[in-house]
Amino acid sequence: PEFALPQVLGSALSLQSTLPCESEQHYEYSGRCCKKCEPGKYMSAKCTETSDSVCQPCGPNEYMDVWNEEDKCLLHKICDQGKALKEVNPGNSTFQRQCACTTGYHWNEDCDCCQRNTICAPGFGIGHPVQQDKDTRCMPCPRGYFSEVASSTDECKSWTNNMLMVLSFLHLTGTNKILYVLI
Amino acid sequence: PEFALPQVLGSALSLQSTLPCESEQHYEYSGRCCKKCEPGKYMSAKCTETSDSVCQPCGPNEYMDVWNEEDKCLLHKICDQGKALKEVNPGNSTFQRQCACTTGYHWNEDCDCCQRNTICAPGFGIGHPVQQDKDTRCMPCPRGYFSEVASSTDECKSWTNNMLMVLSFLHLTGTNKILYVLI
Amino acid sequence: NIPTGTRKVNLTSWHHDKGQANLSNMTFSDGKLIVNQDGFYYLYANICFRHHETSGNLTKRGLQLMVYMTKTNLKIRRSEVLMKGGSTKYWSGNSEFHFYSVNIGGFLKLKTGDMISIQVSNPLLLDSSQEATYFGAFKVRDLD
Amino acid sequence: NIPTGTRKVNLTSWHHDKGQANLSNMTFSDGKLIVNQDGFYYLYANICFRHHETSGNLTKRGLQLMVYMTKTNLKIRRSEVLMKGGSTKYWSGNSEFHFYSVNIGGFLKLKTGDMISIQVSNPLLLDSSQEATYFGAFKVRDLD
Amino acid sequence: NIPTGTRKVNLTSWHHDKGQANLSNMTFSDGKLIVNQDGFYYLYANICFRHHETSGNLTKRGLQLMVYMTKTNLKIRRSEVLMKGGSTKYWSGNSEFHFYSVNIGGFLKLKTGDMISIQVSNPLLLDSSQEATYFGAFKVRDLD
Repeated sequence: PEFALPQVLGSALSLQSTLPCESEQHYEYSGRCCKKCEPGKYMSAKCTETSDSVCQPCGPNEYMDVWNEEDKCLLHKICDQGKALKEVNPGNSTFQRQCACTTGYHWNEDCDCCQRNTICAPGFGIGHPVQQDKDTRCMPCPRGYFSEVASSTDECKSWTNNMLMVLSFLHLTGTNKILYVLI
Repeated sequence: PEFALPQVLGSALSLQSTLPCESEQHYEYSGRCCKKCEPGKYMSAKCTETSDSVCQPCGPNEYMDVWNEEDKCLLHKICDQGKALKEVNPGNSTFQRQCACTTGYHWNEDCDCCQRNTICAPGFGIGHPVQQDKDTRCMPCPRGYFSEVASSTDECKSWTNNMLMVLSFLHLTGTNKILYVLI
Repeated sequence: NIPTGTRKVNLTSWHHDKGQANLSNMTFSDGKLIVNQDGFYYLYANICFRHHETSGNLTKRGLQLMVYMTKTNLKIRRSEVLMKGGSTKYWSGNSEFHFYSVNIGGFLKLKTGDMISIQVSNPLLLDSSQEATYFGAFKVRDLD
Repeated sequence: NIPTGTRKVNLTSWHHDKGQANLSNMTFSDGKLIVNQDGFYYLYANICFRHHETSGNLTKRGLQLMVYMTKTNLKIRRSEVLMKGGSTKYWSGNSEFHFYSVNIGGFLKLKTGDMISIQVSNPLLLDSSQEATYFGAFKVRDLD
Repeated sequence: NIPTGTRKVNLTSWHHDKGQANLSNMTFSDGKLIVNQDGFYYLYANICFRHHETSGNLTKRGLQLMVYMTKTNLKIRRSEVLMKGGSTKYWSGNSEFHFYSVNIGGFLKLKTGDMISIQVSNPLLLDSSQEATYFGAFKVRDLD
């Protein structure tokens, strides 16, 4: 078999218990237990009876984030601006590049694309914490808060700081009727 | 050749006229004339000099409706509800499953899909017999019949039983003008 | 209504020995084709989507009808999309039947133990007849 | 107007030895490719449909542009669709040119005497240039 | 706005040895695959086009999203389209994302020195991830 079955914990004595070679950093090949290549490298040649594995560093735009026996590194994905993606972590030879959707959009696994964030109707505001690349969570405005706009970015505004806004609004327009609101 | 040319009628004497093996139930193989497998079975092994053909029954959801040398049965088709098809005959190991379009639709060979039945315009009624899975045939209403609706299911109605309807209609509305119609 | 944004789904229930399906020198288990011999393989898939008005209305938003062929490499515990294809579609209500097929194919290096599987969007719209939706692989030659 | 619902038509007039067309170890007659050797074959077809406004208006109803590859087995006097592909299309009047191509392909077991043929819907819309509409098969290996 | 009818463009910047890309017994230079051995080859290409509303509006006119595979024969200084595929598309503004993939493939006779290249329309709309847009060829057998 390609890889040996993991030893059952607490297994009884077995006649010739050789330590299993196959592990995160080792592999069995041509009768030897050889070292895999470390993250950031790929295996250009397997070990032989007389020589160890030969590892080469990944090229530009490539990575390998695990100990491996692969004959090539993996290619970094493209943070495609044409799909409204931007790079949030360029990645390196041991870490995969990370992309995220530009503001106002979130990654939709189903269409493999950046979908517009949900717009919260009046009476609702966006929930916290606002997570990048995640759809808006619309929360009904609790008592003492309100939202009169449909928006995918606005929170519910509390009445208090809005009272001043209302006043200033009134002031601006010159009528001096004061809105009495039951809090 | 795979199959012998049919003897030309009235052909002259041929030196060694052996009865042709190839027929609906027989086939020629390894110099012998062997039996094909009957409907409902497939041939898991051809005959040899010393053994006959080996036939196995079709599996579930499979059929074979002829004597054959096939190494597999045929797969029943799917009466795909998602295409407005319903099963009219489940079929069995010797008979293919039959599907038909749900009411109001007919199978269109061109698009391989269930197409809406034609709607007969006012003045036309559906022709008989109404065949399942066939498009409506619209017939102009003959003298003494009429149709005032666009429908894919209604026939032309005869005036007679409609005169009462007209009267009752008038009666209902209380005006007592009687429609004189030239029959 | 048929939800348009159903999650990308792994297709597992394939015939592998009935009708036109065939299997030799590869293993099929749990919807995955498992490679038994290193080599260069030609991989392909054909997926048909369909919708008939008798199945209800599609929501107004557009559909994205996609197929993905994925390779799972157990050694590095990694799944990678090998090939993808599909189209956004606007299947309006006024037509009784909608149909769309996508075909993908490519020549790729596979190793013993690699597992090939198919994912699609909108599985409810799949036309699952054997001539419409199928996938496969054949070995073309050994590795160099 | 160009009727949308023209019957599914068998395409028979293929070049088999001109231009890019090639034929070896198979027979071509009456539009059908005839298999001479049992084996696993890769079968494929590419069909292009097109319409220019100068050819008149298309009827308002949608089109369904389809290709079917069929196997005829004379022994059991049976024809079976091996593969199909295509799409419903809404080619409105306000654009002067419409174009759509469909590609199908698959790896299938064929026996001596099997006959492969192509049917399409809407043959009047076919783009019959050699790089647009073609089909073929090549043997990959013997049966097991 | 993104011009719809941009000229047919030759694609030259392909990976030939990174990720899933592979090259053996053929030469790759300046975006062209060069044949080193006469033979029958299976040629294929898969091209994905996409547009997101954040990249600006597409002009009202329809798009024609096409791929062409071309053979250049230096001896007769001739280029010939071997295969083509694609579709006219009406990507309206009210949907945030549009996607379309086209696949072409065929079995063709190639000679040493023949050069295979890919042209597309609307290169700005290309989805250039490795699983979306790729092309290739593999030799099936020698010439007769």
